Amino acid sequence: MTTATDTPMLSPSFNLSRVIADAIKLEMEADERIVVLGEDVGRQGGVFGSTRGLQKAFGDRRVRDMPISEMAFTGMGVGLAMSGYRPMIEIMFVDFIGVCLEQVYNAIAKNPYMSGGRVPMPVVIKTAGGCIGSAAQHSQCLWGTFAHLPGMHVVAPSSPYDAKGLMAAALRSDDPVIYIEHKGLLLSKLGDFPHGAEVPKGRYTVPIGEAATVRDGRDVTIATLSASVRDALVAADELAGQGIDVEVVDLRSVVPLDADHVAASAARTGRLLVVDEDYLGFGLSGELITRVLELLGPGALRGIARHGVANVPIPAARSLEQAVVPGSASIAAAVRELVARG
Amino acid sequence: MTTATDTPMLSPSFNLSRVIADAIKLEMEADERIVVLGEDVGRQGGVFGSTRGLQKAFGDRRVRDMPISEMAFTGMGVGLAMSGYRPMIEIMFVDFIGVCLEQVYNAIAKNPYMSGGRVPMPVVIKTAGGCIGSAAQHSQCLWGTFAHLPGMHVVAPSSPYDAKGLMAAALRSDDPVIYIEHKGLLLSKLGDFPHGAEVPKGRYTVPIGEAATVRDGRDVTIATLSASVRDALVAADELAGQGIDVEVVDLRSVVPLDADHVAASAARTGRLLVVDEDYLGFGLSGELITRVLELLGPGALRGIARHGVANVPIPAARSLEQAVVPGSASIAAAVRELVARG
Amino acid sequence: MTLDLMTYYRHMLRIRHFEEACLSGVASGEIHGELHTAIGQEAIAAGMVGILRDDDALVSTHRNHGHGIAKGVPLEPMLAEIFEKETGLCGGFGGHMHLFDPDRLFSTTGIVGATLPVALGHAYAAFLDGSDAVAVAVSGDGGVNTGGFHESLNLAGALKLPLVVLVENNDWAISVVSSEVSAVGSAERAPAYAAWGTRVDGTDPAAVAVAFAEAVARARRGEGPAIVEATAQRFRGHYEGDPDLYRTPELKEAMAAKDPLVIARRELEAQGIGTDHLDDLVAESQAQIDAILARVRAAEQPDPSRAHDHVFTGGVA
Amino acid sequence: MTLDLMTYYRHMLRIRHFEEACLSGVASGEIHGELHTAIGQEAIAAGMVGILRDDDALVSTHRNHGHGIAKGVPLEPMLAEIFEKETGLCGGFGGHMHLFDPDRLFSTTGIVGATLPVALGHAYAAFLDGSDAVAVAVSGDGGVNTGGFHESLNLAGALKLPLVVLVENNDWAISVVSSEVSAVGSAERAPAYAAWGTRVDGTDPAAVAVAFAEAVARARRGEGPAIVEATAQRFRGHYEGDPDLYRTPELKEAMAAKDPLVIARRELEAQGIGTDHLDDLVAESQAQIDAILARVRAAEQPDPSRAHDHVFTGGVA
Ligand SMILES: Cc1ncc(C[n+]2csc(CCOP(=O)(O)OP(=O)(O)O)c2C)c(N)n1
Ligand SMILES: Cc1ncc(C[n+]2csc(CCOP(=O)(O)OP(=O)(O)O)c2C)c(N)n1
Ligand SMILES: [Mg+2]
Ligand SMILES: [Mg+2]
Repeated sequence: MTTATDTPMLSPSFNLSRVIADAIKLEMEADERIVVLGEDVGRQGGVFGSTRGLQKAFGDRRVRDMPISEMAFTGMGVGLAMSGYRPMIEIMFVDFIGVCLEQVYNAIAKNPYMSGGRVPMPVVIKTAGGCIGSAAQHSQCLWGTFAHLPGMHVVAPSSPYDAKGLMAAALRSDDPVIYIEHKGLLLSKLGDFPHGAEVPKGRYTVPIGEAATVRDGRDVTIATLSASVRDALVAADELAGQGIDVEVVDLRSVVPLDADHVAASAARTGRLLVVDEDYLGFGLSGELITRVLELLGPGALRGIARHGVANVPIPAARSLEQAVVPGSASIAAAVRELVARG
Repeated sequence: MTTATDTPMLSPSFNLSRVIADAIKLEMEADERIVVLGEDVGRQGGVFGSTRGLQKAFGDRRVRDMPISEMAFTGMGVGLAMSGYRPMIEIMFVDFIGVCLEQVYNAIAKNPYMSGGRVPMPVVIKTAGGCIGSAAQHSQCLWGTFAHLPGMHVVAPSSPYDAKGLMAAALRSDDPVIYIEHKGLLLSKLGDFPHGAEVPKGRYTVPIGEAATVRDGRDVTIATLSASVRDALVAADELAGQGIDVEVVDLRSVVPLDADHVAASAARTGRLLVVDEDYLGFGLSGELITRVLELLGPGALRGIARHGVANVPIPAARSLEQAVVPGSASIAAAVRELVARG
Repeated sequence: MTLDLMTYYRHMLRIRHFEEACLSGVASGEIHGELHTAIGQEAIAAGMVGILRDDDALVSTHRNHGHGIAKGVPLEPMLAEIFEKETGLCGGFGGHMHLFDPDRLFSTTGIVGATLPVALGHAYAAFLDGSDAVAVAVSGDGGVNTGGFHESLNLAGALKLPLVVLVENNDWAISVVSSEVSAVGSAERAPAYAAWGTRVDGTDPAAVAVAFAEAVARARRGEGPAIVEATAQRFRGHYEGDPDLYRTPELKEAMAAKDPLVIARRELEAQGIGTDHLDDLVAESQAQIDAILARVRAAEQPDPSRAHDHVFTGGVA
Repeated sequence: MTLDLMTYYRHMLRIRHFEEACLSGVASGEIHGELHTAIGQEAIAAGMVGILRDDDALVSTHRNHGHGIAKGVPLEPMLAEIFEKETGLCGGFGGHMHLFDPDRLFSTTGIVGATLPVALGHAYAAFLDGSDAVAVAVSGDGGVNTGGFHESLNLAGALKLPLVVLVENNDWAISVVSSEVSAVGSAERAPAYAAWGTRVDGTDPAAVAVAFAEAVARARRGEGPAIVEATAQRFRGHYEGDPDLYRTPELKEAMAAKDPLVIARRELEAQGIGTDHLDDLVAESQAQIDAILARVRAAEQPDPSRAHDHVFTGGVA
């Protein structure tokens, strides 16, 4: 994170997807081994615009529209990496990973290990997660699914600054990286982000695996990521008016999981709430709470809690969706409940 | 669990896979809507024999060998269920689920919910997991992967009695059930199982979602499942000689997870060790520890720990494999470490 | 096997008006998720009308409203589901991409290529039942390049199962031109599956009906799978909100000339049907949909307390 | 393009003896996982010898030893990997189903159907490089029914990528007779992908060589993908330990008549090559493998403290 304060900055009227496209462009200029394969990444520049302009800049060999054949083109990432390229594979929505998980977890994630380190897999899987109203098959996050399977870094940025820096880090990494954008953030303007809204024009990286405290507080630590960081900050503002001082930690990546950072914060505040837009069970929240307690000892905290999509598919109707997906109001309620416990 | 002591019993020389085939046979006799689709389930009766004799008994319409087209025949389960059948789909090894997870988690698991309860999915996905020496792509357990995704029950029996009773329960359930056999147990003879070795000849069910204490102890609770139950019992015997009295809880299912049972045991012993042959991170162990602490309060236990495949693919060489996969010796060591902490 | 053009015209009008009702729900914010309409492709669904029985299965895609209408799914619960209402087919849990009408063996999925495996299961059920029911899977021209397409058609071919695949070829898979990423056309793939294949003009409902009826009849007779590829145009963006910048204004104009409703109306007029009569038909269809829309709008969203129902028959785990 | 029969015979001997060395490792318990040998199918791999360059990629299956040998992978590290030794190609981390020789662009996977997508990536790399290298994916007759087969061949056909698919048709996918679950033969699928396709007798190395060389030459010239289907017999169970009860003794006897080594030897004898000379060749090949086997046996298993290496370049997360 080396950015001088007088660096030229991207316009606050840009949206997040443009920042991501910009990050990819800078890395592709610097490294011609990077190629981008996916549906609608070329002529359209991505359904949310996060690869816009790349095909124009680099041609249709390096930025290629694919048929709806995710197994084939995810596997192409394996062959390309073995041939010395650094492929970025776009799976439009993370919900579709079920048609090609095989190449992701049995090849991309394991080839470095199975080859005894001889075959690195510098592959970025870029995909979009999160709820924007499209029900059970188009609203998932699934970072917990990837995190359970060894061999992949899993990042899910919350801010424009991180989105660019983590994309650059992912493209420069020699390890496989799953990069999960949030659909609900991609079209937001930089100026509207509560944190990390200032984005330098030049190249920089945000190291993968380091959490960041985005709001200091004394009473309770919220650890979360992706779009929920924004919601947690809104909740924290509301709670401040009610005398509850919330610290918000942005995990930024699920693997590696910066449990040290969260543990240090929770040790100070005494309470930990994990907020997760992914399914609650058998995922991030249980893992993070367990790791923090492993670090601090089981009795170290006054309170632990988690809040997320409680093991139910995402329903279609807005009324139902709001009942299952965490938002600022439900986060604030979860904090109040945790604090009320003592 | 209604079995009189004078019921006729299966021979102790039978192996586990024969018990499973027997369970399926009894249910298929009772309900002609059950059909079995999978690779090698018919002519061969399963690569481990756990569908042996079914095609002979019910014909090749109800028990059908499939091409290596898992997406197609898993999806067939969906259509068959919607047409009133109760399909059992065999995915030979759970490692192969990456080619067809789509139909499993986006259709089988979600259709009941997405249809507002109008389209039940009485589908059993039968598959085999666990390490028997075949390295990274043929040794996984992955119950944590299924458990993270809502809408599926996930069972993984440890004993012949449970294997039969849970299979019957799965086939009678109106919910989707993932039934994970352990490759390392399938060819073991009933008489060699340390618990649940006596299997009645007739039909019975073991309810899905209830853990069982298979060994009482005072000092520490081991919660585990599948083949690790056997290893935990061996470890417990060894530890008994060292003055550590271990209680072993067999979870039997991952979803529903009987955290109440584990919490009650851990509250008595004061210590909880979760042993998991699946990948350790973002899976069963973090979930179970968190749920137990949610039930008991964060400071209720003296010690918590977990032991499993610590986020590494399964290596080929025996020397490496033994270093990453939990066995009775490593379980005993983990217990000693936990107890030594206080 | 075909109906008269006037009847097709009415079916197409109904589908168009239904789709327009959906558009109004996006504009009003009542539909808050993605919406895909088949405006421009109505003749394909219209051509299917009357050929399938209730016990034939139909599994459709993200662009599914016309197929539901053709299968006889009642309009009001279907529209209510799309409008996320508790009176919907699925009580508001499913939404536009996840419509289920078990009474008519109609279902849909939002995952491209996922229709064929499910339809194959229905086809296998018909085989087990010893019935002559068939199963139809809809796919777009993009969906034919998925693995599930191949796996399912191969199995249907090997087992001679009654699977009919209706490929709606509108040239585009979102922004990807299908011919640029497909080695051969969809109908040409039939021999690889020992299937029967044909391509028809999907702006002509009678042509669709002839081909589709033939495919269904063959399947009913136990002659195995078939692929019917019907060509037509998608007039709007891939989904509502798609800026559709990947298609030029010239192309869009050329596409508009292939509006099946305009073509049919021109033909009806040529047959001597009066403009007034046709205008009456339009008004009548519109009024029918308007009445349904009004009732759908008046219905409630599902009660949020129900959000955890239906995960398991016995409640959430 | 073909080599002389004597040379093929030596290659086949080497493969057979290599496979038999592996069998001895199962018997001794040194190989503790699954093992699949290509005994009976040696002529296919032998026919590939000399046609591929180091910069051509070859992606093989669970039944991969012969292909590695044909690609020029050094025998000792390959055998050592299969024997789970630290001197193995992958240091003992991969094992028999997961062999990697990046210097020769040789790799394998234990997942059926997973070879084609990977080879397609190599083919795309050749296209990006502007080179005339090709990529070969091996599949069994069972693997052709996977979705990845279709997706990859379609893409290769649409983009005219240099992908050659070698289908080893041994009639069986474990216990499933492939013709019972395949709508048509593998070679017959070529037109669906605008590919070139042919079927050859896979017990005849020269016949394999002619077909394979033609497929590779076409791909090198930019004429797109090809499918070469070679028929042969798998003599042993699917894996060591498979009781193989699904094939009758009569069938096994009939299969044995198609032993490519017996056929070649008979032909060489008919050409006037003396029995002694042939016996010498056998002994020489055996001695070579025995020497390698002895060194492999003497090597160590990897140190258990290394078990967490290689997950990430920077260590475990
Ligand atoms: C497996 C999968 N990949 C990608 C998508 C995203 N997606 C939805 S519709 C669509 C295009 C479909 O094109 P086509 O099959 O031609 O149908 P059309 O939209 O033209 O009716 C894509 C790529 C998806 N839903 N599922
Ligand atoms: C996706 C997948 N499904 C199932 C398997 C289990 N399996 C391993 S080899 C095999 C049979 C393969 O048959 P074929 O492709 O004909 O190759 P052969 O063994 O005859 O060489 C099966 C079903 C697997 N490894 N991967
Ligand atoms: Mg289309
Ligand atoms: Mg075979």
